[in-house]
Amino acid sequence: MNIFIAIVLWLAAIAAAGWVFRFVGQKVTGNKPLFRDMSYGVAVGYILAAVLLVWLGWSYVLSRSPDQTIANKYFFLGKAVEGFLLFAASAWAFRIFGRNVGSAGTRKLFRSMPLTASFGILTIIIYAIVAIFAGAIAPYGQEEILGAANVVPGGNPAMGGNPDYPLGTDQIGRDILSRLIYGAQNTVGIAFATTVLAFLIGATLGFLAATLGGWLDQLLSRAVDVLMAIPSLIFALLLMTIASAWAGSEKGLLTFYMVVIIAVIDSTRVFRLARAVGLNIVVMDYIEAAKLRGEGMGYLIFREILPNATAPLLAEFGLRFCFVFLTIASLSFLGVGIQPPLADWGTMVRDLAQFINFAAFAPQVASAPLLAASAIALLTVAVNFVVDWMLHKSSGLKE
Amino acid sequence: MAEQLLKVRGLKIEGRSDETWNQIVNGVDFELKKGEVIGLIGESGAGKSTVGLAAMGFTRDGCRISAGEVEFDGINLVNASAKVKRELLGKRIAYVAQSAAASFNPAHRLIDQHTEAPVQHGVMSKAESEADGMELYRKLRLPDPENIGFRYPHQVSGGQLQRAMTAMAMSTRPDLIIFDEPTTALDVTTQIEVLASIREIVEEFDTAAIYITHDLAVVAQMADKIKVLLKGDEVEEADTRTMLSDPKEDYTKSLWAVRSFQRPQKPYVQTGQTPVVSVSNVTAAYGKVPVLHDVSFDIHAGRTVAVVGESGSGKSTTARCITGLLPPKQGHIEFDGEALPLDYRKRNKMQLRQAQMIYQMADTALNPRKTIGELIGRPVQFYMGLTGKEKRKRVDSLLEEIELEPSVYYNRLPSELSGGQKQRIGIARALAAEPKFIICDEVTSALDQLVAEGILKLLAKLQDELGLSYMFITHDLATVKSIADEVVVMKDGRVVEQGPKDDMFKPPHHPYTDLLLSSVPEMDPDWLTNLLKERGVDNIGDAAVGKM
Amino acid sequence: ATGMPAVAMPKKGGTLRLGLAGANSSDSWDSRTHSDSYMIMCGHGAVFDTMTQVAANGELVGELAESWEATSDAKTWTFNLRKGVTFHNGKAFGADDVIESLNMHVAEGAKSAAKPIVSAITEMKKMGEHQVQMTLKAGNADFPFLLSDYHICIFPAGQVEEAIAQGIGTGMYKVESFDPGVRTLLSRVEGHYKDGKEGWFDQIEVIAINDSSARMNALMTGQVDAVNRVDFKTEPLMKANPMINIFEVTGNQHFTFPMLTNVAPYDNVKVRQALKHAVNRQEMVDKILLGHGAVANDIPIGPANQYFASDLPLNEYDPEKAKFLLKEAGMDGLSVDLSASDAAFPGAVDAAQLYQASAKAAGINLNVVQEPADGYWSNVWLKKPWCACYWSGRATEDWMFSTAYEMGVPWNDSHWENARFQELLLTARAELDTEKRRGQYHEMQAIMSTEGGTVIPMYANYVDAHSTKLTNSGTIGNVFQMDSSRLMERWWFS
Amino acid sequence: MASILRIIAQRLALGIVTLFVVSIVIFAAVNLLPGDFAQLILGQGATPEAVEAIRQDLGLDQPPITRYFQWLAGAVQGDLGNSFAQANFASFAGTDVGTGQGSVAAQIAPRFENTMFLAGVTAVIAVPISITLGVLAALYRNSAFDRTANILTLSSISSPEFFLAYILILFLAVLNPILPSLSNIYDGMELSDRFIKTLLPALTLTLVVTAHMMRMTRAAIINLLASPYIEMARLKGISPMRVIVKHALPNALAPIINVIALNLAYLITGVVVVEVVFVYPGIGQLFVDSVKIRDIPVVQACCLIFAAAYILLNLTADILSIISNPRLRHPK
Ligand SMILES: Nc1ncnc2c1ncn2[C@@H]1O[C@H](COP(=O)(O)OP(=O)(O)OP(=O)(O)O)[C@@H](O)[C@H]1O
Ligand SMILES: Nc1ncnc2c1ncn2[C@@H]1O[C@H](COP(=O)(O)OP(=O)(O)OP(=O)(O)O)[C@@H](O)[C@H]1O
Ligand SMILES: [Mg+2]
Ligand SMILES: [Mg+2]
Repeated sequence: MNIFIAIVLWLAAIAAAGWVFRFVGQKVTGNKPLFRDMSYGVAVGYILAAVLLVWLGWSYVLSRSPDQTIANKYFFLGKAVEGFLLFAASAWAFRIFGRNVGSAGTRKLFRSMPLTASFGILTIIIYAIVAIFAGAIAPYGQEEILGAANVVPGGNPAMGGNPDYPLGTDQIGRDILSRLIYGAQNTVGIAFATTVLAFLIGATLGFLAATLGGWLDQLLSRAVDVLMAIPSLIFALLLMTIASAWAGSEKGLLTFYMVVIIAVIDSTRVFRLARAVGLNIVVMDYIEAAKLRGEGMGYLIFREILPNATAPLLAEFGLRFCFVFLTIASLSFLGVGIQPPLADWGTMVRDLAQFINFAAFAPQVASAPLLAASAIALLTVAVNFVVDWMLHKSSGLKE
Repeated sequence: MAEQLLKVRGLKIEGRSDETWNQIVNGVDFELKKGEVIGLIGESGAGKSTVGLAAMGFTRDGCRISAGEVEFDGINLVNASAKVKRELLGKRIAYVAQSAAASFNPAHRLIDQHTEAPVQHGVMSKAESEADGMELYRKLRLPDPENIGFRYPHQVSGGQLQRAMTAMAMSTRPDLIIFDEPTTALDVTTQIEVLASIREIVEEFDTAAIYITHDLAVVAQMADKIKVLLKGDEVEEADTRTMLSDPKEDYTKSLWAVRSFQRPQKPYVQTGQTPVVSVSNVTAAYGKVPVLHDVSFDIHAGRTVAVVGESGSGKSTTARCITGLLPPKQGHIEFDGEALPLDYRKRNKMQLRQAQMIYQMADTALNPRKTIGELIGRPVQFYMGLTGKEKRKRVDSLLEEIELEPSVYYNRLPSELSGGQKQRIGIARALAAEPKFIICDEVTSALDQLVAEGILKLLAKLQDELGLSYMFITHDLATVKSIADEVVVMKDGRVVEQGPKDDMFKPPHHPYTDLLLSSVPEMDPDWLTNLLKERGVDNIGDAAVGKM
Repeated sequence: ATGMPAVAMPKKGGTLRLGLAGANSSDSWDSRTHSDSYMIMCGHGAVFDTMTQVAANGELVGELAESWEATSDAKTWTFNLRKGVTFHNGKAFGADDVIESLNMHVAEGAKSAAKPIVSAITEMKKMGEHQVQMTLKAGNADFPFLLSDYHICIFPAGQVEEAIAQGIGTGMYKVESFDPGVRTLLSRVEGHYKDGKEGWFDQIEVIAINDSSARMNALMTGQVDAVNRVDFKTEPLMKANPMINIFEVTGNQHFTFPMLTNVAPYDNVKVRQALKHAVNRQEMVDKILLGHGAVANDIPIGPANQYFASDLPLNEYDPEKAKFLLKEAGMDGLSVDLSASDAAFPGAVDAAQLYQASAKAAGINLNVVQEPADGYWSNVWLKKPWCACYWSGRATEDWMFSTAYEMGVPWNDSHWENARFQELLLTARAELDTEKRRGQYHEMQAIMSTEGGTVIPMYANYVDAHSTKLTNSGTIGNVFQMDSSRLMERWWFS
Repeated sequence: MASILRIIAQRLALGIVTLFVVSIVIFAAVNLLPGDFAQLILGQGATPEAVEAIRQDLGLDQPPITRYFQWLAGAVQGDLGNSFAQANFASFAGTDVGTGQGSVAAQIAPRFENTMFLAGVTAVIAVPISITLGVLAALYRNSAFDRTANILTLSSISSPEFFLAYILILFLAVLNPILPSLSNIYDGMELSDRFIKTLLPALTLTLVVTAHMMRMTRAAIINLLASPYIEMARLKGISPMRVIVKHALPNALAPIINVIALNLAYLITGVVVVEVVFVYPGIGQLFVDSVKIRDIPVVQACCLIFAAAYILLNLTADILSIISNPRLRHPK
């Protein structure tokens, strides 16, 4: 209970500090508009943010303390702070780079780009490079079983590490760094293919339903209702189990089935969106004009409707990509996803996840699963940042 | 000389686009006394609304006041704190927006929105304000003033909403009201009612007002003095009567002149000639709701038939029947003497090509993701089968025909064009099909008068060159006057009167035609006063009730 | 067994909270269906008793049977039952209960895994209220051992249905509440016949925690007192926690890769031998078991068995020899599929990948097929020509061999048929002379090791963990995990 | 109002058809799965006779179509049948199930209750938080607060659920032992205990669902800020907060309600992973277990519950959207 009392006391202190902050600000600056028009809530917000920042800074200092038990306790916060600063700095540098190099068009693009978006683009580029050149970048093969098993990440021999394997090795002695790098190729590649397929199916049918209406629309919409009423992960699992019986030992075939199954299940969500967006577009006069011209269905959908639906579809693409990604990870864990010995981030996280429990006294060990999970999270966050920005741009809002 | 209520001096406003600040208003000055009305007039984009808002110390997102002063009753609004401004807004200064339908919050009842400002500013209690609101509704001759406030905005007609908005502005008895084109969205007959009630209430409470509009005739009825703006610059300012009778600047003169564009009446059509389009006894319905009843008229080669009528009278529906989008329940449509299939999907390419349509809202009629070249090129390719260089050549010649420089505009997107230019693209797209007949559905209603005039002239020129026939749908009688050969008047889905233009503008009329004609504002400051006298004030309220 | 210094006096009291893997929503008190650790522990480990039990030191002792004797051909066995025992519902225990409980396994349409054991009995005679005589089809020296099987719990005669529904046995603990696959609450029976010898906890809460990291976590955050199946990967880290003790025993549990010896290319003994030499056993023990186990020599008999042949030459990892053998068989560059899933045993997929890597050196192209865990036993095992599998081992050699290597038995997962082996199996079964039996079992193991159709690379230890609040006698049973699944009876709070 | 009732009736009818189709789809899928209940329950110990015996007991030897219609006939009368897993023991003794323990309804009811409890606790935490955050983010759009909230919620929605769960365990149970990491709730537990034990999974799920709802709230409100009526409200001198809460929010309700409904449906149907990590005895685990052993009646019943939850929540959302929109509530 003490902790709750402490929280209450802290909040009270912050509330008081907020008032003082505004009052002093008004007095000192001679009523500058910033302080003059500041509402009380905002003042408290500033104080809250300041307290959090100080706490983070202090945690960071503690995480570097020589006392191992204290340092261990703040290890993750410390690493998070370092990571955040590193990412922010590289995004910033990348934006400066983009503003000065390249064609006039890209330079202009970079000038109006928020830091989050430049971070997203940078991350996506890095992932793409890593995925495409995985073979050249990775120090070892993804299937290569090396002598030393269960090497702790960090490369510090005193803590059970080995400088040859900076991120350690897994249970049977495969280099985690190499597997992470190959994981980009496998996981990202397959997730991307799946998402694209889901969009092809969902968007085409959705626009078709929106344009044609009538019984086709009814039929498709009801079918989608049925599919959506079944929890998607469970349904994917059911179908994958059936598919793996069909595929037998053909690994390639199973991966193909997986792509198709997830794509079909996810395309229902795309369908709904595409249909809704499509319905708003088909009432436009330019669609009517095209119909009156006698245009065919294909032209209407792909040349008239699609270009106007890109913004919402792109936004959905970002989110969908994340979900597909996570679904594949879950399926891989359940033994029906990406087949071993191909490296896959989802499986890696689940395999190593239990080490998190030991964070209190062996944070280096606990960071192993966090690496694969961060690889997933980082990419999805990056994609979403870029999508956010594109949405914002296309919405034409000034703010 | 009474105390000046509002002083605007050297007002400059910038707006941001593409990372740079552009000047929107370049130094505007004016002063306003208590009870005085100033009219701000100018074409679209001239900065009228921006100035109007700045008079409240308010700028839109992305804009800022870069220089100058706005002093309201001794308070400088430019650098007043947000709190001080909030105190004034809605209490001493009120705003009436262009479209009441959009400016009322659809989620709340009228009366709740009415009482919000008085209650929030502590002027009156909710109950007092409600009672006062009913009183105002009664003054503004809204039907059923006791209960109309308990309706939601969508349950009230446009004209009534506009009056409710005026009542809302009066709710705190402000010293200054800004009217931003309060009647532009209304049709002529409704406009009269709203204008009358606004003028009355402003006079009764002796409120100062800024009246913004682009319609000279309207401002003439409302304002004591007029200020003309052009692209953010002040053109001239003068007392209303002086301004009307003796405009100094060329630009002002050209504005005045717009209203006089007119084509001579062509000779009457000989009987026996086959019409290009013949609509006979068409009855149509959306689902079970009947909309058109037994509509018949003919359109002959090289002629323009104007279809007029108030909003909802079935003008657009008639067009939809002709194009085949809404197959009529009864009746038939002939083209060049041959019966057309009623459903457009059953028509062949040739039949589709012959009749083209130009839409009112160029924004929604042009696919925003396609360049001008693609937009015009598509029908060229689709109907004429031209590709590559030939297509480009044809598109270029079409662009020249609508007086746009091909090299400049070929690769632009619709969003990079002005309203008038967009409308021209719509025309070019129709022309690309090389049709015989074009339906123009309110093609000039969304444009301001100078631009509209340009479009009308263009259409007339094309008709002369290509021998096109037009069906010209509009609710603006001035436009009818300038372009039509024949006129069809519609009301409630029926044709109430039709005939050659000159006949239509001469009495005797069908009573409805009469109402329409007499409602078109004229450039005489006394016109409204006289008209009201003539019609008898009470009629206005009744007309409004009838519209519900 | 790694023990700890024996603590002088056990003492009563406390509520034991166990976090166990191996629970299912289909769990019930029907011991015939028990197959995973959760119900095995709650069943014969707490609520029910069996006729005999294997003591912590490996000795066979009586539970509901006090003593037994056999005729010299080991065909007829007489059991003297414990007196004064009552079921939880008050019914007195007697010979009828034994007969009816055993008959449950061979009843019309019965689905018991212990059916082969009971169906070997041709006659059961009630000799008195507390004496039963059983006659077997053929002599079996290990018969009393077989009756310690956890499937063969004793239910009250005439009330079996009720007993299955509510969990009514003669055990040290009675059921307070039972939520299948979620939680079981047990409380000690007062005045039980084991009082003072076993059963020290007042109450036991058995929580189903199938997720291994949740289980370890529960122990580490003190929400349970003991857990089973410690993940080998995290074991060294758990050791570092001073509040936790790991206890580990080497039993007979072994991981196997059976090949169908009637399917090409496994019908060629040279191929089988080549594959046996293509696996690096030590590496598997090191990496899959992380040292928690021992190298096995392709025989299912383990160090916990009486007649374990530890002196046989090891089928060592020797890629050259494997190559040579394949060449002899004319199968250079052999390419085979190995089906695996972690349902076979934890780490099976990893093990298969290790196998793949080591076989590569012998020029064998081993393709690992990851099978879905779902349906693994029905679709892969006994069906795919080569797959991964596990056996928990059996207390006796005969039991093990006759379960999975006797000609024609349903679980002969390598379809292996060897005449000499079969002959020895039958003679050894009825042999009461220990030395003769030792010789016979030795020869059988040698045959299996060289010619058998199953690659058995390793024995896996049972690794469990408990909080330091718990203590035991210092000797831990190795028949099954958690002190031969009798932790609830044998341990106490210090 | 009458029109709302008509819509409800229509949608309910449609919902029943959907349920029917769902049951066919699931039945077909489960039947296509390799292996059946008899083989799986016996596991490694399956002998042909035993398998056959169980199949006969449960009627699994009949063709799937017959079985489906038998099931359907029962389901229509409200009898969801008996769970295979719990039914099979009774037949050993040669009598029928007498305890009621074996009926699907009896098996699912407590699990469903638990799931609803978890979903309820999560909703109570997550919905107000996300709407508040969304409103604040809209009010202070593009401020540091908005950006931080955006980054944090995006990151949390982008991380695997089990990962979030482990992180929370790490910080709230391991490093700072505030909450129990094990959520093994059971019948007859004190409500406060139950709540404390449910808190950690509920917080995990809160992290999962908040981002979606918050971003929708923010977007829906910002979308309206350019509307003339919002400008009008500002010009009436109303405080920014009131403008958002009184003028923008009511008009943005429909999309927000829809997203909330979607997330609530997710909370009921999609939390298997969280249940596993926290050992929470919810319906998701039961479902996965039942699929594993092909316990068709339980699988069917779970799916019907999932689908019904989804349909009902969507229906509720639509009705609420209608009620929140005066245009639809008071047609002209
Ligand atoms: N938020 C803004 N940011 C940048 N430029 C703006 C903004 N709002 C308006 N402008 C520009 O300022 C100019 C004047 O706009 P304003 O709305 O005042 O015109 P107006 O005379 O009221 O026209 P209308 O008759 O169409 O209402 C236009 O060119 C417009 O493009
Ligand atoms: N899609 C539709 N479904 C049902 N009713 C419609 C539809 N479109 C128009 N209406 C109704 O049909 C009547 C005639 O509409 P129409 O669009 O033809 O009017 P209009 O004369 O063109 O008016 P405006 O000047 O406002 O364009 C109106 O009462 C309108 O409400
Ligand atoms: Mg304006
Ligand atoms: Mg119209």
